[in-house]
Amino acid sequence: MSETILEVDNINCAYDNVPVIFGVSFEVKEKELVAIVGANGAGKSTIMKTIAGLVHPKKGAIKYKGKDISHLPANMILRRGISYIPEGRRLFAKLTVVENLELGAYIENDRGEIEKRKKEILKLFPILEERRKQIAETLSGGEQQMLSIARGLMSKPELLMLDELSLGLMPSLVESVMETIVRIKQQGTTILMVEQKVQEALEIANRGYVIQTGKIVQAGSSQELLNSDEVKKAYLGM
Amino acid sequence: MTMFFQVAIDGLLTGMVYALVASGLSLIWGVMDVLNFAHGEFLMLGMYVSYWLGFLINFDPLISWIASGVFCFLLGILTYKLIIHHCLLGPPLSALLATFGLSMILKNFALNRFSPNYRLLTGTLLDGKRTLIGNIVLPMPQLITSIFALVVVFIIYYVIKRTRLGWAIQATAMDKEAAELMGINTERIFLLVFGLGGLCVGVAGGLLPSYLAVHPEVGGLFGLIAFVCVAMGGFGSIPGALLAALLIGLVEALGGFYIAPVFKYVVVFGLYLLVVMLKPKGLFGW
Amino acid sequence: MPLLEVCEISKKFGSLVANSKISFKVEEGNIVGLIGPNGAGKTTLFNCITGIYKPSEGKVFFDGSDITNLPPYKVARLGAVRTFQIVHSLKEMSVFDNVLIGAYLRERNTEKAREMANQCIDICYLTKIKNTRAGDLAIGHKKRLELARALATSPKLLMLDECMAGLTSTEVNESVSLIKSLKKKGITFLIVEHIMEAIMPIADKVVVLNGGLKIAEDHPEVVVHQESVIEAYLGQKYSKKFQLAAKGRNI
Amino acid sequence: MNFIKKISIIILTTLLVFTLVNGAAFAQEKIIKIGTLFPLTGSCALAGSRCKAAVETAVEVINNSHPECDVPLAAQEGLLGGYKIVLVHADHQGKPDIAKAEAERLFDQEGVYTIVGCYNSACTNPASMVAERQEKIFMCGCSSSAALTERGLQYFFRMAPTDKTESIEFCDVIEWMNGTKGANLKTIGIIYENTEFGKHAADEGKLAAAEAGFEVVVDVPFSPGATNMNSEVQTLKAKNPDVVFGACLGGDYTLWVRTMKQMDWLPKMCLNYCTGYQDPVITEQLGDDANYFMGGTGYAPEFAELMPAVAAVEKIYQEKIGVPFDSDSIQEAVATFILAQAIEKAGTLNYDTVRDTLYANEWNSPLSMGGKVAFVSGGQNAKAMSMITQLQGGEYKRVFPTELSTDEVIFPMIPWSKR
Amino acid sequence: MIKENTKKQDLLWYVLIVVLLLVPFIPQVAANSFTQHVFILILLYASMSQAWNIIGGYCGQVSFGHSVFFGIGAYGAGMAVVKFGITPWPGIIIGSLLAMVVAVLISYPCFKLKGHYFAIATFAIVEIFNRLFMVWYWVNGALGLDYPMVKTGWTNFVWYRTKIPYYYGALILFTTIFSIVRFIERNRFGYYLRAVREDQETAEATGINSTFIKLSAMALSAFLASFCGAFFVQYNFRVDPPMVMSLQVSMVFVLVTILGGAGTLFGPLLGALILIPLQEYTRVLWGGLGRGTDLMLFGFLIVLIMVRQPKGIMGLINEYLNYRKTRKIISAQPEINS
Repeated sequence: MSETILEVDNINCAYDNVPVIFGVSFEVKEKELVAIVGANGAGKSTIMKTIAGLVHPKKGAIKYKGKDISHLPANMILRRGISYIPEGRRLFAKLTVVENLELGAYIENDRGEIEKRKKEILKLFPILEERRKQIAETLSGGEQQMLSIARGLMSKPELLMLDELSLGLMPSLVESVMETIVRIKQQGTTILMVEQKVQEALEIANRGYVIQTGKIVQAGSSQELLNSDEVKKAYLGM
Repeated sequence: MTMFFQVAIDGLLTGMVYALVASGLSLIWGVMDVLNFAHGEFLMLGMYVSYWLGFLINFDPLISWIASGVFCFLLGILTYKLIIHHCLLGPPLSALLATFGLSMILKNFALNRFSPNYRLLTGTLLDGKRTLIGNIVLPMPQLITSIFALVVVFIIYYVIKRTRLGWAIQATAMDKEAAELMGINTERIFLLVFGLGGLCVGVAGGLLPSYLAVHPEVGGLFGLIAFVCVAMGGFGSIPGALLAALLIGLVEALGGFYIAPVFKYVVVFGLYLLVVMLKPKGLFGW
Repeated sequence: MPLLEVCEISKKFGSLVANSKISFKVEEGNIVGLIGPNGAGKTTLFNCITGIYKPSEGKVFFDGSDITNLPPYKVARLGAVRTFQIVHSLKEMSVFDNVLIGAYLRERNTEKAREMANQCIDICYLTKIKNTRAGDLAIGHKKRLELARALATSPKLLMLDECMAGLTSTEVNESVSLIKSLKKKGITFLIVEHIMEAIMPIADKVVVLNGGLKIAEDHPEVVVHQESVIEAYLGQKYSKKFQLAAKGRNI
Repeated sequence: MNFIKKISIIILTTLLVFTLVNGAAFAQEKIIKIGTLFPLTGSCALAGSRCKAAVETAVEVINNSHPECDVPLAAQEGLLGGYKIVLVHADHQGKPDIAKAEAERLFDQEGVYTIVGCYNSACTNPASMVAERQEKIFMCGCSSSAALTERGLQYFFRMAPTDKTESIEFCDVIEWMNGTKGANLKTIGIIYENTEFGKHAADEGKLAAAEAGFEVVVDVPFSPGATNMNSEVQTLKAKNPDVVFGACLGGDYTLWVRTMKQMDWLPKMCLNYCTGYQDPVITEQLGDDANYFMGGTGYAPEFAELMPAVAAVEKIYQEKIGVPFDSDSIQEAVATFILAQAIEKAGTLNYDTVRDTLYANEWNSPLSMGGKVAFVSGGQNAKAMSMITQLQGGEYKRVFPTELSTDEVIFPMIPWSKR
Repeated sequence: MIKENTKKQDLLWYVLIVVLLLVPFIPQVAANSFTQHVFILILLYASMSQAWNIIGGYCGQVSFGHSVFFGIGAYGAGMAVVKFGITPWPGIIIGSLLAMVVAVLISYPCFKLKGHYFAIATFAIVEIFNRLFMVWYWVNGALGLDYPMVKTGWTNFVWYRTKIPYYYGALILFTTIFSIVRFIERNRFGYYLRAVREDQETAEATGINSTFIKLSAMALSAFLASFCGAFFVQYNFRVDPPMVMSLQVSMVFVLVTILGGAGTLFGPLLGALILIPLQEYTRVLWGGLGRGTDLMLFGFLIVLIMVRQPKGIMGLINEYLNYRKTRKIISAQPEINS
């Protein structure tokens, strides 16, 4: 298939000396959608934060396009082309929709380029177009989630990392968020996602990893995982 | 009636100086949630810079405010790098205590280097000049300082509200981690904010020696009043700090005149309590 | 007599109407689901019931007494305890201490309160992490901790605000069985939840809100068929799924 | 191990400091240790550092042979046939509790014979009580609160005139002006910093004014270190008293004068208690604006012909601190000299003998105005006096009492617009 | 495990008291009045900071207003001795009760404010009180109250020639306040205090009347602070507003507590143990130079400690303990999910 762009090699992580991740390795190939699934507190978000540079691994390396990025600060990692959409939206609550988007493209200095991207992205999320001047915190939950995805896309990332997008969304919105992800993938962006809704996530992903108490316990194509008995029992509640 | 207006005008002019001192503090406070206890001492050092320039090479405060602004900008940056940066990891109070320690260092450094003498620049361009509107006296040094205060406060407000840098500053204030994920170098933003805070107070310090004596203890009360201005205006709100500073100046002067001079700060602090009782987040607070 | 009776509650924030004349009853020993789109006013309603907000209009009765304008702690002391959607755990304290604080409401004696807290921790499967700092927990554990703390106050009515968000299906099933067993002990539930898999099988009644209005109130299997609910909330795909599931159960 | 490193650094530093302090003992020689206790930091640091330098100057003169100085003990080296004075300095930061603790430390740990201090009356009070309880002598130079010598202490001596004598003198000046110059001064305003010092001065001023039959129309206390004095001056201006009594220190004094200029107001006459007005750098700071103010002055360089002996001593002092004596600091030097003279005369270090000697004699003190020092019960120097001076052309001109005056009072003060 | 810790702490506590009781018998201390003075100050500031710790550390309401209560206690004792010429005890009791009332009156409205707004409000209150006392004629305003010579002994709580009774007085104060806090820490009230500190909304939802908890913590804290103030004035024989009722005085309490570790039982003691000798001995060493060297160094050390260990000395110790604990955990990683 295609090139491997992200390679996580045997990383260990800890918060305040409390270890949470033990020797995790995986890889993401170009134009793929990879899902990481697992139970609560298994360490999925920690892995994402480690890649995004918010947490630094105690051991091991993270390679992006062959270069080690494991100790770069978060703002430098974005400049390499990895955009992370954190859990819980994390919008700039007092700024307007447009200002939030502008900040998404903060690393870009070319005015024209920013305008162009803004247009493209607002086309992808028509609901935001209507609310350009609205303050972010007054948007509804679904709109906020859309805005956070849109903001993440403003930096034109090659690798998009999504953390628990469906959390706290009503069923019909979960549906549309998943559709959006598929659309973004179709435009050629590589996606790495973490999701509690195992079924939904694996339905749209190419491959998946199952993580348990800080270790990867299973890996494979999403079909394989969906059919595996362990996964069914542990995560799908069947 | 003339007396009333005269007192009110004096109060407003004083308020402008408070505004300049407070806006720097407000910026730091709003973005980093750090109470800079050494703010008054920044002012004191800014005044010393301006004084020495005037004393040694005859620079007028009208010029040397640039130097003291730059000096305090650098001082702010240094403070951030050496102290605040490390304290941000701990509970919010640690930064407050560290800056309290810093204020002790700076105050006694000034005492050590410049002796406890109070110093005043004489023969500056604006010295003793004044204009009259009707019967009301407008002293020039205060007037010019007020104009500077307005301009600086306005520039800062504009930068924060209307530029990408300003949005980045606001974003950092709201959610540091998310800002980092936007590619904003939050470290640099913090550095810049602390520098800007220093710059504001440095400009104020640069202009003050034309009518206020410099000595190591001069910053104390200014710092305290700046705290009150910032809290009264609502943390992080520059227009709030401006309005609060003007109010405080006015109330201080009127209260001092119509009640008793000894009560003027009582009135100021009382006003703060009153305002926050009615609006617990200050005049313009979120 | 219903345990909780909400009568024509309205709540306005300036010009924004968050709740408009909402009424429903929760019978003792029942599980009532409160569902609706994000921003439909569910959390506001919770806040009105528990006294965090004062409703603009209307009354709330709990266990026969009027609790409309009581402060939150008095409501809690009467036995109506809630959890929060955005988890407010007491970060610097251990899981055990968190639960202990709940237990202290009914039990002043430290030894007995500790015993009670330990029981609740066991019930909520938190035993292994009981000495962990609450701030270090993963989101799902925090939600369970909220539940344990609420449980420790020996409530009559437990109001859970999205306490299963962020759980995998298996974990959801665990929580569901936990709620069922608590129901058997006589605790009444009012649950806000987006995870229909969880709410549909256990709820005795579902109240659906949209835009601050009550649009439906009925048995869950009835509600999933209502067009207005499907349109506003469930979406076609999900409603089909639940209809199928319901049919499966009926057969 | 990071932790152990950190802890041990902290412990080591504490220990180091501890041992340094306790180990700093002097070898036994023929020395008399004298402690100085002044506010060397804080808001009174300026005055405190000057007082400290004055004591150092006096000790320099006493310990070494300074034939050029025409003061007692200058020619010989040391006291009692070779005893040298060693100074131990301490800083009370303007805080009474620290003053007390430091006084105790000086006596108990450092083993000083006596303490000279403390400038702030509020600090002199508890510190001198420490001395009294231990029955040791306390020499006070310039603390001006009259209450200090009204406590009936046995071992306390003060050189300077009190606020009370100054206030009475102020009223005398006004009466004299009314009588001889037809000044027709009736009303008095008082502006003072709201501290122990200012309050004392103002209270004495009010008493004296009432006794002399003047009306105090306005009484303006202000917080020291103020950012502005607009409302204070406005209040004065509104009541427009004929005479203003001022008790403002350093920075506040300049701010006050500047604010008056800004508001274009002056009383007909302005009389200041020591401090701000008689600071030797005041004319440098305020230029012409300092002129025509008046005040009680115990010493000024312009008094050279009155006190010829000062010049040589002042030279030593000036080398230390860069400014000439002022009436506060010179009193501390006087205190040191008087003490040394008393020890020399008593021929012993026995406290009671020295105390009795101090009381029994009239001391020759070329650094004091009038040249004499003698103590009355309570420890007040009965010969303490000051003159009323007026700043004219940047110089302190003696204007009152008439027998010592050299210049005429310029009355009323020249308004700002005509300067 | 919690019980085990409690036992260890208890033991530490008893050892500490015994050691402190014996301090005056150490020859170095017994012969040296300044060392005695330093020990008295350590105990006094530890007690005072512990009183602050109740509201500032455990309850998380950072008050810079405690010098008001400290001052009221001081004035209570001072007025009794100076104005009424009686023993200070009735003054101390009345002062403490008054401090409690004042605490409730001023903090009830202030508790509406959160975080820094509250802190600044307490700033303002101190300044207001300071300035009012400065002009209040009945309490001698700026002149302050100076003690006359009175008979020494426990009736007047005054000694002139010795400091040992003061030391034991301070020790009684210290032991009492520490015992109170230790008792609170392990009881319902203590847990409620911490709950309010961590999250007021949750606390309310769990049935805690947070306003009542905060007010009672403030009242208790003010009551104890007032005793410390009375002790301070009995020790110094003088009281005036800048001495007992100013922002600077308040800052010391906050400083000591935070430096040691806010919200911990031993934090205030540790803070006082480090800060007070530092302050006193640097002043002794360099204060006489008159160049502010001692204060510069003092400030520098505060900065250093805060930069190196923002959580205070207790943070350092906890870090060390946690480090050992986690080493155990690494070897036995628990299955987090049930």
